[in-house]
Formats: sequence, structure tokens, C-alpha cells
Amino acid sequence: MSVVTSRASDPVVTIGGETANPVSRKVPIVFTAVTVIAVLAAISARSGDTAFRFTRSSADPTQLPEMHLPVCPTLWVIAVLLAVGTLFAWRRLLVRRKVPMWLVAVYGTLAVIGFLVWAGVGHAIPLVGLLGGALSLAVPLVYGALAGVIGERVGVVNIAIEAQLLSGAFTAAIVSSVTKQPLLALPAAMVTGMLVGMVLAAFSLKYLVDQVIVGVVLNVLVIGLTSFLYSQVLVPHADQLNTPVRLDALPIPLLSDIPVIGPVFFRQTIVVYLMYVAVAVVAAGLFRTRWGLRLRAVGEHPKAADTVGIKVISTRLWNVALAGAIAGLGGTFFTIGSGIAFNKQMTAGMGYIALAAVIFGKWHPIKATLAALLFGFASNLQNTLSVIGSPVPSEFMLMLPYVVTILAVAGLVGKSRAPAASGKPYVKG
Amino acid sequence: MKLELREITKRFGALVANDRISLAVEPGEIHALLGENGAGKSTLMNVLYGLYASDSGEILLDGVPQRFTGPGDAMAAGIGMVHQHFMLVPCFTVAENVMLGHEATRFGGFLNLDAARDKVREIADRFGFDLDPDALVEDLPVGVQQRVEIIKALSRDAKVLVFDEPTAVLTPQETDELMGIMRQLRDSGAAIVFITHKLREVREVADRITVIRLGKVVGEASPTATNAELASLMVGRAVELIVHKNPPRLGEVGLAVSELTVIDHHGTHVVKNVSFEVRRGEILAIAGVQGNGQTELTEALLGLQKHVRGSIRLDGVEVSGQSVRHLLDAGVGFVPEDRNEDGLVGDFSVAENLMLDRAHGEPFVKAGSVQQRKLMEFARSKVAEFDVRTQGIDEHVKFLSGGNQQKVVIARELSRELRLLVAAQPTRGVDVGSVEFIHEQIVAARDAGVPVVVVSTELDEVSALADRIMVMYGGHIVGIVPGATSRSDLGLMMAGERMTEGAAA
Amino acid sequence: MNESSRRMQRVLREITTGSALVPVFAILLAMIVGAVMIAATNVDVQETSGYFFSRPGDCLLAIWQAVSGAYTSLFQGAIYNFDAGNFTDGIRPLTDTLTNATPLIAGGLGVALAFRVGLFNIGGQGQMLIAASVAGWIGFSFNLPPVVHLLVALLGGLAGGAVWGGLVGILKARTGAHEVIVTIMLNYVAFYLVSWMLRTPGLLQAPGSSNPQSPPEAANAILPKIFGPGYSTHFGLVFALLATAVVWWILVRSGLGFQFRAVGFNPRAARVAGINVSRMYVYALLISASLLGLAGVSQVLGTVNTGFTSTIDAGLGFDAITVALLGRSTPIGTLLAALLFGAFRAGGYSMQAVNQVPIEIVLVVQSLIVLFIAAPPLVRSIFRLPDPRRIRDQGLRLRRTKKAGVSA
Amino acid sequence: GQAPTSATNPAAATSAAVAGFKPCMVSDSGGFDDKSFNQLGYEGLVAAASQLGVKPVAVRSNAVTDFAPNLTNLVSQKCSLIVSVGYSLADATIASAKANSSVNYVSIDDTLDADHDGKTDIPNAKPIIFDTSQAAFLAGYAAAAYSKTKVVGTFGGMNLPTVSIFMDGFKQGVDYYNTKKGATVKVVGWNGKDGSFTGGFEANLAAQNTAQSLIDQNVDVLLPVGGPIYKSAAAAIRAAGRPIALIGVDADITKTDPSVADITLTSIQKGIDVGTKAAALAAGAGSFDPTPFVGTLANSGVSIAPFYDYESKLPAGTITDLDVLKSSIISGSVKVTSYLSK
Ligand SMILES: Nc1ncnc2c1ncn2[C@@H]1O[C@H](COP(=O)(O)OP(=O)(O)OP(=O)(O)O)[C@@H](O)[C@H]1O
Ligand SMILES: Nc1ncnc2c1ncn2[C@@H]1O[C@H](COP(=O)(O)OP(=O)(O)OP(=O)(O)O)[C@@H](O)[C@H]1O
Ligand SMILES: [Mg+2]
Ligand SMILES: [Mg+2]
Repeated sequence: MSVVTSRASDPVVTIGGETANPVSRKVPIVFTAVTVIAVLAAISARSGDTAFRFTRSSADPTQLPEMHLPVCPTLWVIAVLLAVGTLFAWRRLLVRRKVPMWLVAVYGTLAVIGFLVWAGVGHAIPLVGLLGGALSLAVPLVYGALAGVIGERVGVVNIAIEAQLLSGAFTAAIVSSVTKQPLLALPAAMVTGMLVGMVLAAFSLKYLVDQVIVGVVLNVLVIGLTSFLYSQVLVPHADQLNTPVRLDALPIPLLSDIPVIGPVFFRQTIVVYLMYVAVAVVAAGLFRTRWGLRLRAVGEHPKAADTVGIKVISTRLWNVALAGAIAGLGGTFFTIGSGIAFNKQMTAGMGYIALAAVIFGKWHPIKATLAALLFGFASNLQNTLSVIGSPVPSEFMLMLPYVVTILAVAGLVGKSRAPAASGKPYVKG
Repeated sequence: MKLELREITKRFGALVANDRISLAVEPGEIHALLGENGAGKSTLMNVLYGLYASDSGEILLDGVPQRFTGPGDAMAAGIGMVHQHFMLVPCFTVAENVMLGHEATRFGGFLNLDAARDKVREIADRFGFDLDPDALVEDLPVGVQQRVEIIKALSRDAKVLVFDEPTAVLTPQETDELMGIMRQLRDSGAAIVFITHKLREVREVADRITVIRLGKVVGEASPTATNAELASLMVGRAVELIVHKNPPRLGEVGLAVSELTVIDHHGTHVVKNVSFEVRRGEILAIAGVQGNGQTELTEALLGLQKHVRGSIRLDGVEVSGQSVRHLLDAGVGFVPEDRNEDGLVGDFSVAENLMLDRAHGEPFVKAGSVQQRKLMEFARSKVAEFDVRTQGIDEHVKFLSGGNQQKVVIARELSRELRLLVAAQPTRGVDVGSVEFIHEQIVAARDAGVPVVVVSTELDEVSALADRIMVMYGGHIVGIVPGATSRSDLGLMMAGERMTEGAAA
Repeated sequence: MNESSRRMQRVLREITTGSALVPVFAILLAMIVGAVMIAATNVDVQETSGYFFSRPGDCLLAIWQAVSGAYTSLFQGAIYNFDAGNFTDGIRPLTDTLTNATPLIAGGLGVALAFRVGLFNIGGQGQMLIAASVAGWIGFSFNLPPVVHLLVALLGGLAGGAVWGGLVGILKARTGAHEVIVTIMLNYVAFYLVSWMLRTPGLLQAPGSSNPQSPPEAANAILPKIFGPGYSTHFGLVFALLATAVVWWILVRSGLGFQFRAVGFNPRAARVAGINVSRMYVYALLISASLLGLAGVSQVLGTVNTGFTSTIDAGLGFDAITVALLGRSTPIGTLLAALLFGAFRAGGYSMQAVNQVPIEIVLVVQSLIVLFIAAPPLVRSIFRLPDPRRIRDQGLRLRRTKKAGVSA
Repeated sequence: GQAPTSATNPAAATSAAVAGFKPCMVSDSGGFDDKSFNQLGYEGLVAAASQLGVKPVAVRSNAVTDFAPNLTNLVSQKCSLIVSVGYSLADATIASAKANSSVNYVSIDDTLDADHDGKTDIPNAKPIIFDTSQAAFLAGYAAAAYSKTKVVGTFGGMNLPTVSIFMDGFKQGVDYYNTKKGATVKVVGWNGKDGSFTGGFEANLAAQNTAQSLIDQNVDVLLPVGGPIYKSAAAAIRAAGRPIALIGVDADITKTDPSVADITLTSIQKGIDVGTKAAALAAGAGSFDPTPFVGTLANSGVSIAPFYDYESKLPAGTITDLDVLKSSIISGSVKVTSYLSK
């Protein structure tokens, strides 16, 4: 008898002892397409320069000169780099390995720069404005996405993000107008967001109403209520109730002086800084703490959690409430965060986009944040390009962020798996 | 700690799952609970563990009445339970699963995973398990998951331990290991409730036996009772424990597999260049410890695996690469290993589940319409024929007990015109009476000239059914041996030792 | 026990335990909340409440008048107008309700069908817009014989919706892209696409006009009025009812529907049973989107046939979700829910015109109704209806059977 | 409070209306608090009603499908005059007016000429439209004169004629200034056909970021066109940290929204309120006149608001230039083109 554990005659390709991956052709194919487009762009490019501006105003502490890139040569350089990346991706495919994430990121950045150079001929691309706007469009999305991630991770589908953002925006406007203390508006908005979350939790956990129903209905309900109160109360008493005091930007010493990065990230209001904190805390909390472990257990396998003595219903309740508070905080960005008075439906479907970011980000706080940022970037790219004048009809420019999202989801992200018990009520026997 | 259940009654609607059941378990005792599928064993244990609230009755620990509002209370009182359906979070690691609910933390609620790993290693060492604390549970074979479940229960130092069918997915060696653990625990003074359908185990390890039928205690038995006695007490009639089967009348080669390789979604090669044949009228049993490629092999036979190389021929026709539907239509019967996930739609009625794999055409769908009357007749006859215990054919399958669910799957797969039957763990969790029946059905299919592939970790089952036995280890075929091969030889092969040089393809 | 006697028992039990009353009480409860809002916004109530303590009767009377007035007009705008004098005029509100319900029936069915396959189709807006544009374009740019023109436009619209939804299905099947993301995004894409076509001469814009609006539909392409020219109800209703029957047949009786439901409940088991899951997703989205397309078509060829704008969907894509959910994703339930919502829409107009009640109240009342109906225990405890906990498993079972789990 | 002893008529009528006169209004989906044409129309109606001593009825539409039912309901409420606000109500208004010849209609922003024969289709309806490009032309000229950075910007809610007419006139005004003064002031956000749009008429983040993108192009005059979106522009201006002037539309926003007075250069006024009020008063007095009203500089239907504090910041002579320019436009010697003049 001889002991057989593995056989040398194994015909299968394995590399370095690692297991081989059954092909994802998506990335190489997308790369190839992008490279072809880049080459076409380089061939057809108009001659001229595209300027990149690194400072927003002459008041910025660090002044950098504009960088002028000649369009044709730059595009050729980029096209060649992209081609190299594409070859690399195909090579990886041949040896059945994944294209590393950093390469995708570098590739994407190069492609975007190429696009800016191509589209901005004869104009200046204000980098700070472009990135800063992207961030500010993403802020409520990030908050909303965090709320969505927490909700789904604990097993409650949070469709009511829109309602939570809107109620937060509403409360913040009123509290800040009445007290003239925008800082007071933050906890107030969190409380209203939390209330919406509690209603969601109460109906879906206590009365076992389908979570999607409650979420959808809460959105309608909150839109109805805030619009009602807006036209009945806020409009007639706009002076007292709807002149929100804006949060001041608080530049962070030193950090805010870094060129480009500084003004974009560190010359912001407290709502934005709280967002950084929230993302970090939720990401670390979910995967490294007892809170996160229990929360995820309840969302993946509530019965298993129950059998080890975790109270499923109350875990869900409090975390959905927490999620509501986070989204409520995000809602403040619409009003006191940007200095706009409340008006009807001012969240304009952002809650649904945040929901998309949750899924796009595969229920992971960091990835969802990146998804929100991508959306913000595409939106603001649209703004910048339509301002400097684009030959494409404005409606098509406005489609850009949505199309980019679809392409990204279909082309790069693909299948994603929700937490197993998300959306399912927990009923004890 | 002494456990006493007094007059426990639990109803599910009209159904009385536990009818005034009383049970006492002394410290230092292994108390076996026997009963056919749906007798109410798990229900009783779930009441004990605080998962279900009983309608009446009392739970006493050391004579003190307890009030459990949830498992948390039961655990605090010193009760631990290994559940019939694993209570593990699939996307957590072993260590995370074990620590869940009583996590060791550092400052700020951060998890102390090192402590959890040490705990896992410590318990695993104590009982001689081999377990990587950082493995993801979903990647583990079922047998190993069972160990995790056991470690989970042990990690809390429970004084009363409930094992609800822990051996259903274990190999003989693993089962022996577990019984050793149970004896160890008993000797250290724990009160143990042990539920199983395998009479051999009961007689080997139990100190006392209580038998439940239709929610009532029908009697006690001594561990010295014979298998036949125990079986008839459980089922209420005499049970044949040996499958009567004639020598095979071998026909032509029905299934021919050559150089088959299967790559799973992680890119791991789980079946490696495997070749074998099954003739018409023959049962080939695939034995092996869970996770050695059997599951993937059977799935490949039904076209469920995406990345497959090599050839699969059915009656000489190449079928690899065909759609599942095509293979089903071509006459492949398939009993999946995991009936809940793969074999049944829990929210469908019994009748609907019986037509699940024939939803696209004759005989149940004509001109696009489901033939309700035909389906109902069919369902009634199958429920009667396979003795499925249900409140009606429109009962949702998820409300059936495990064994009865299994019968629904078997009934469905055996009621088609078959050219190949692939059955994975066909009697997992099924009571002795039903095992007998299911085995008879499989043998009948073979006698009708169908080539049969049975995958089982249960050596009794393998021996009972197999005309030939193929043992897999690490994705390879270790050997193909005659049906009469001894348990001990099989056990060695299952550990990767090759019996017959060159028998493997 | 045989099936029919069990069914009888269940019906009996629903009546004796007050389950049948739950929807009634849910509506009542929501309307009480609505009444508070109506009273609070009423000018007379505000005025009289200023001196409530010196003459409370004034205030109470004002409240009564405000609330009863509003709900009377709601009723008279939705069901029957007693002030009209004769029956032919009095019944007109009911026909308006039917008109308003028409797109909700079709759209609700679309969302419901997708739900049953485990898909959440939030893309109603986009699918309606595309369908309406195609149908509208066929309707105004050709000269075809009667009936033919209508049918071609109708089918064109359904196809348009189906393409827009099928795109989602194909992306999901091919790349695994989640339908929730794609449908949300495609709503915006459709909106901007249609907006652009409407302001581009030669596409959808009315010739000679500079407004982003299409020309009126040709007479032959217009859905005829069912009850004659005096009533708004058009043949879209017939198509919507037909669709209800078809969807009922698909879901309850057909082999395809069986596969749909299997996929909705347990895609893994469905796959093992030989059902091509991705194909079912594509089929389901095709059907779902053509139903939403029907909603769009009925808008553009029936309700607003004088030319359309990019708001022709009128938020119905989202209302359809609520309707489907209220109807528990069953065809009959959806039909009833759509009628209820249609009545609120119709009644809302007259409530606003007659009593100057802010239109948002209707939105609030509607959503509360959905919440309350979906939570029978809450309604029971508020109205102290008998609690059927004794037979609780049956209730659970009922609830569980109705829906495939949808996780978004 | 004190209970009143007898019912008093809250509105003290200053001129009597014909018996049973009931003025009504339907909004489009913006609603009556849109800081734009719906609101102005409503204010005009309310002003007329209180002068006539009658109670107006106003209903709001949320979508195209609401227009017809709302009109029908107002008719059955025995309204004698129905004002429909916004071009999108035109078809529904024509249909309703055809069916109810005894009711008078006023349509804001549309010519009610669905058959494009150059004449109103129905005798009982009065179109009120505005050639705002004329006033916007003046604003463009003033903006070009004011600009130090030599870049001025504009953006709109959506690319609709009633929106782009402002942007069009504005650009022509800047171009006129350039040719007149040999200057090179650039307009960003509108190229004569298309430009920068927020995709809707809400004062929200999208609008604010669009304004921000314009500011990043170094503009120092900003013309946001579309109801409340000027508020987002104002918020962006306040965050910009350098002086940027705002131009309002529809009403004189210095007056209607004092919070932005300090940054407002001027406003392009569109006399919807005045026009509505006049039409309602006439109808109330029994002398409804269906002749279309086209607001122009000549009849003061459109105009630019005073510059207030900004007057001193304009280059010397600009005010005089503007006065001359205004007369030239009125006389036709300077041509302003728009969709209305095509
Ligand atoms: N949650 C539930 N709702 C309704 N009926 C249930 C439920 N759980 C169990 N039952 C029913 O109660 C009875 C007892 O089930 P139980 O699971 O206790 O059986 P068991 O003895 O453990 O069987 P097995 O050996 O198959 O595991 C069965 O008829 C089962 O269908
Ligand atoms: N769910 C499915 N899974 C796998 N293959 C399928 C599936 N549905 C159809 N096919 C295959 O696609 C081809 C055409 O299918 P189609 O459904 O049009 O025909 P059909 O089987 O006659 O339909 P039905 O019987 O459902 O009315 C067949 O070869 C069939 O095997
Ligand atoms: Mg059991
Ligand atoms: Mg005309």
C-alpha cells in the first residue's frame, strides 16, 4: 500500500502553490476597449493645450503655476501607457491571476486624465474645483451609503435613506434658523433621522412588515410631510424658520495648505470631517469590534446569533436607529452644510443613489464610500465639462454619472452578494 | 447538573409537536433520545434551549425551575447545544464563530481574535481535532463545520449539553472521536442529551434511552436492546435493517466519466482527472470524507459546475457542457446533498416541489399551463407511496421535518423515467424506517436497469447499497473496490491510503 | 382534511377574527391622521382656535366643517357626486378613479411580477418614459387605419418598455450587475434622453413649436373612451384588466410562472431543478417592463393624448411600487390597491379644488394606509380587535406565502 | 384672543367685481412657492382678488397628468377665470377652454397656438408671454461692463425655451458690448444653443456645484435661470471668497429676497404678477380681453431692476448706455433674437 496524497502528474496549472482563478475576462476586455478609445482620441485630437489649474483662488496659501499639457503628445503618452497596462492585464489572465486593484485604479486615473486633456482643449481644468465639487456631491451619498451598509449588514434593508436624508435636511434647516446655532442642528438632525429609522425598525421588526414596503412608504411619507410642512409652515414663516445659518469651513492647520489635497479635503465644514470619522469608525467597527461582529452575525444568520444569546431584534432595532442617525447627519449637508434654505424634495433622489452605492460597494463601508465618490466625481466632471463647453447636448452630459455607474457596475463590479438575512424578518418558533 | 423536563407541551398551530413530554437526565449520564422523523425531538430540545417557548410544562435544573426567555438565558444557566441545522455564520472564520456571543475584547470593544484562536486550538487539541481557526466556515466541508459547532458548544463550559444529530455528517472515525468526547464530558459530570438515528451509536454510548413517537414519550429502552427492538419501538412496527438486494444484473455501460477535472469558484481543482464507469443495473457508491470532491463530482454530472474539463458520456453520448435542463430531460435523477438549499423550495407546497424539475413541459405543463389536477393526483399518490408525513399536499415544505423533506426529494427524482440516478447523502437525517424505504427505492431503480451513483459518508449505507465502492480523497480516486470491502479497509482508504495499486484511473 | 374545506375554514376565521376588517380600519386610521392635518391647515380653524377658550364651539364647528368638507369632496371626487343632480354626471368621479387607476394597475403588476421573481424593479419611471415615447412617436408620426394604428403604437410602446427593462435583465444575466442599481440609473438616463428628444426638432418635438413637447396623437392612435366622450375612462383600462388576467395566469397557472416563483424563493434550488435562472431574470424583467410600458402607453395614448413632456410618467413608476407592495405582489391584490390609489388621486383633485386642502395630505394618507394595512397587529391593537394569536401559524403562513424575499 | 362679534369681510374691496366672479389658478409642477413664475402668477392673482374683494382658488399640479383633472375640477367649481401657469399646461388649457366657452382663461408663458397659425386657437383665452431676451440683453450688457475678470457665466435649470431665452438675451448683450467697446468678455455656460444645466429646478447640491464650476472658470457675474436655483448660486458665491455678482430672474430679487441683496447686481424682471393681476382685474370688472399680451421693454412687461448699491461699481456711463440701448431695442434699431421673434 502506498499513501497517495497528491500526484506529480497533475496536469493543472498552479502557480507558486496558489490556486488558479477561473478567468474573469472583464477587466482585460474593458482595458482593451479603453485603450482603443484612447488611441482614437489621440489620432483625432485637436491641436492645442489643456491647462490644469492647481489652486482655486489667489487667496490660497500655496500658489502653484498652471500646468499646460499639449494635447496630442500627452494623449499619445497616455495611450501607450494604457496599452502597456492592457497587455499586462491579458498576461495576468493567461496565467489565471487577477488584475490587482491598484492597477485598475492607476489605469482609471490615467484614462480620466486623458479624457480631461482631450475634452479641455483650449481651456483650464480647475482641479481643486473638480475634486472639491466631487467630494461635496458625494458627502450625503457617503452618509446615506453608510446608513445603508449598517442597515443591510444587520439584516434590515434600508430603502428609507432618502427619507432620513430629507428629514435631516429639514430639521437642520429649522433648528439652525431658530437657534442660529448650526452646531445644534447636527444632533437634532440625527434625532429625526433616527426616528425615521425607528419607524422602519418598528414596522419591520415588530409587525413583520416587508422591509422594502416600509422603506418605500417612509420615503413617500417623509416627502409628503416635509413638503406639507414646507408650504404650510416654512414658506409663510421663512424668516424665522427657514434661513439656516451655514456651518463655517474649518481649515485644518498645515493639512489645508497642501496643494490641491488641502483645499479639497481639509478646508471643509464639520459635517465633512465627521464623515471621514464616520467612514473610518464604521469600517473599523464592523470588522474589528464586538459591535460589528454581532451586527454582522445578526444580518447573516440571525438564528445562529440568537442561539449564542444575541438579542436579534434589539440588535437590529438599535443599529437601524443608528443608521438613521447617520443618514440624518448626512442630510444636514443639504441645508446648513451648503448654506441653502430647505425646499421641497431637495434630496432629489440622492437616497436612492446612496442605495445603489451600497450595492455597488458590496456592502462594505469603504467600497461604498468609493462608489459614492466615483458618482460625485462623474457628476462634477459633467458640470465642469458643460461649463467649459462641450459639443455634446447638455442632456447627455447630465446622463454621465448614471451611465458611468452602470458601466462600472457591469464592467468591473459584477455580482455582489447581500448579507444573507438582509430583508428577511426574524421570527422565533 | 441534573436536567429535568416536566410535562412539556409545544404546539405549532393544530399540530402538537410535544405532548406532555417528561425527561430527566442525571449528571454524568448520556441520555439518548430516539424517534422517527418529525417525532418532536428537535422541538423539545429547542424548548429546553429557550429557542421556542413551550405552551406548558417546566424545565428544572438541579431541581430549580427555570424561565428561559431566549437562548441567552439557557446558556447562562449552563446549557449548551449542538444544533441539527448548523448555527454557524458562513462568512465568519472558525474563531469568530466560536467567540460570537461571548467575545473577548480589548480596549474600546475591539475583538481579541488571538484569544479566540487560542481557545479554538485549545479545545481542538483537547479532543484531538484538526482545525484552522482562521478558515472561513463556508469553505469548510460539512464534517468540519460540525466540529466547529461542537467546539462552540464546548467553549462555554456547559453543564448540560444537547447534541442534536451531530453524527449525521460525520465519517465513522469522526463519529468515534465524537463519542469519545461525549464520554469524556460525561465523566467530568456533564448531563448529555444525544439525538441520533443511528442505532449503533446509541447502543455504544448511551446510558439511558428514551423513545418519542408522534410527540409523546412511548417508552424507555436499555442500551443493551437490539437494533431491531429499538427500531420497532421508534417506528411502531418491525423494521428490516438489512436491505434485501439481489446480485446485480449488469447491463451496458450507462455512465462513463473520463479524465474529469472540476475547478471551483475559488479556482481550486476539486476533482482531479477522474475516470470511472457505471453500468446499467449497478450501484456505484462513492465513499469519502466530506470535502474530497464528491459533491463537486456529482454536481458536474448534472452540469451544475461551471468549469469542467474531460468527458461525461451517458449511454455513449457526450453530455458534458450540456445545460442542467437538458440533462434532466435526458433522464438524470439527482438528489442534492443539501436538500434545503438545492433540493427544495421551502415556500412551495409539497405538490409544487414534486414538479420542480419538470416545470417546463410534459406531463405537468401543457400549452404553458400547469395541469393542476394532474399534479394534485400525482402528489397525492407520491405522498402516499413514499409515506411523506404532512398535513396535506399544499403544506409548505419548510414546515416538514427533515426526514420528510428528504422523502419529497427522493419521491420526485425517482418518479421520472431515469437513465442515471445520482444521489448524494440520500438518507441524511432520515429515521431508520425511512432509511429502509429509501434504500429499497434506490435498489429498485438499479434493478430496473438504471446506473446509480450514491455518495455517502455513512459506511453502513455504502455497504448496504454498493455493488462497487469508489473512494475519493483530495479530489482523486483512491481506489474502486468491491461492495463487500470491510469497514476498516474503507476507513483507511478514506484517509487517503490506496488499497489496490493502479485501481485508480 | 381536503383543500377546499381548509380554505373555507380560513375564510370563516378571517371574518370572525376581524382580519377582513383590518384594511377598513387601516384606511380609517390613516384618514384620522389626514383629518388632523386638514384641520390644522384650515384657515377657519386657525382663526377660531385663536379664541378657542372663549368660544370653543366655533373652533369645533370649524374643524368639523373642514374635515367633513374635505372628505366629502374626496368621496365626491372619487366615487359619486351627489351634487351633480343626475346619475350620468354623478357617476363621473368613479370613471375618473378608473382612469387614474389604469396606469397604476399595469405598473403595479409589472413591479409585482418582478418582486415574485426576487427582483426589485425601481425602473418604472424610465420604462414608462421610453414606452410612452415610442408609442407616442408612432401615434403622432404615422397615418395608419383605425385599430391598426392603435395596436401598432401599443405594441411599439410595450416593446420600448421591454427593451429598457430587458437591458437590465441582460446586464444582470451577463455581468451580475444588480438590478436595483441599473434600474435607478436608467431612470435618469431615460429622463434626460426623452428630454433631449423632446426639444430636438425632427425627433419628438412638435413641429413649429419651441417647447419641449410632442405633437398631439393622431385620432386613430388614441385609446377610445369606454363610456363615451363625457367620461375620461379609456380603453387602457381594458388592457390593464387583461394584463391582470394574464399576469394572474402567468404567476398562478403557467409553467413559466412556476419557474419564476421558484427562482424568487430559492434560486439555487431552481438552478438544480434545471431552471435557467438568468434567463428567468431576463424574461421577468422583459414582462415587468412591458407592463410598466403599458402604463406609459395608457398615459400617452389615453389620459394625456394632446402631446407629452418628459414628466409624462407622473411619478407613477414609484407609485406602482407602493401599489404592488400594498397588493402583496399578487395580481388581484395589486388591482385592488391600484383602484384605491386611483380613487385617492381622483378625489385629491376635488379636495384641493373645493376645499383648498394641500395636495400633500393625500400623499401622507396614502402612505399611512399602506403602512397600517401591512401591519395588522398594530391596527388590531389600536381598535382592540380580537387577536388571532391562537391560530397564529396560519397567519404567519399566509404572510410568508405571498412574497418572494427581495433583498435590495 | 378675542372672539369676533360678527363675521367681517377680511379683504376690504377697493373695486367691485361682477357678481359671482371667481378667479382661479392652476400651477405647473413647480408649485406656488417656486420663487418663479408660479409664485409670481399666484401673487398677481391674490393681489387682484383682494382688490376685487373675492376669494381666489389655486390648485397645484404635480405632473402633466394633473393638468386636465385640475382644470375640470375648477370648472365644476364655477370658476369664471382660470389662469394656467406655464407652457406645459397649454394643451390642457386649450382643451378645457374649447369645452367651456363661458369660462375665461389666461395662459402664462404660452401662445395657445397649437396649430401654429400665428393666432390663438380659442376666443375665450388670453395668452400672456414675455420676450425676456430684451431685458436679458440689457443685463448682459451691464454684466459685461461690470466684469473685471472678463468672464461672465450663466446656467439654467433645464434647456427649455422659457429658460434659455434669458441666457440667449444675456449672451447677445455681452456680445453687443464686446463689439461696441472692442472688449473680449467671455460668456461661459451658454453657447447660443446649449450650455450648463442642473437638470431640474430645485435649489440643491447639483445647482450649487454647477454654480461652483462656473466660479472655477473665474466668472465674476453669475446668471442662474430657473426659480430657486439662484439660492444655490448665492451659497456658492458666498463660499467663493471673492466678489461675484448675481443676476436675478423673474422678480427683483433684491426686494423679494433681501438676504441676497448685497451680492445682486440686478434682476431681469418678467412681469408675470403685473400681467396676471391686470388680466384678472379686467375679467373681474367684466371686461375680459383675450388679446395676447407680449411683455417687452416697450410695454414694460419685461425690464431690468435697479442696480442699487452696484450702480456705483459700474463703469461710468454704463447707466446712460443702458438707457440708450433700451430705446434702441424698443425702436428696433438693435435686434434681439429669441424663439419668440423667430
Ligand atoms: N417552526 C415550525 N412550525 C411548524 N411546524 C413545525 C415547526 N418546527 C417543527 N414543526 C413540526 O413539528 C414536528 C416535530 O418536528 P421536529 O423537528 O421536532 O422533529 P424531529 O423529531 O427533530 O425530526 P428529525 O429526526 O427529522 O429531525 C414535525 O411534524 C414538524 O413538521
Ligand atoms: N430554463 C431553461 N434552462 C435551460 N435551458 C433552457 C431553459 N429554457 C429553455 N431552454 C432551452 O432553450 C431552448 C428553447 O427553449 P424554449 O423555452 O423556447 O422551448 P420549450 O422548452 O419548448 O419551452 P416551454 O416548454 O417552456 O414552453 C431549448 O433547447 C431548451 O432546452
Ligand atoms: Mg430534529
Ligand atoms: Mg392657432
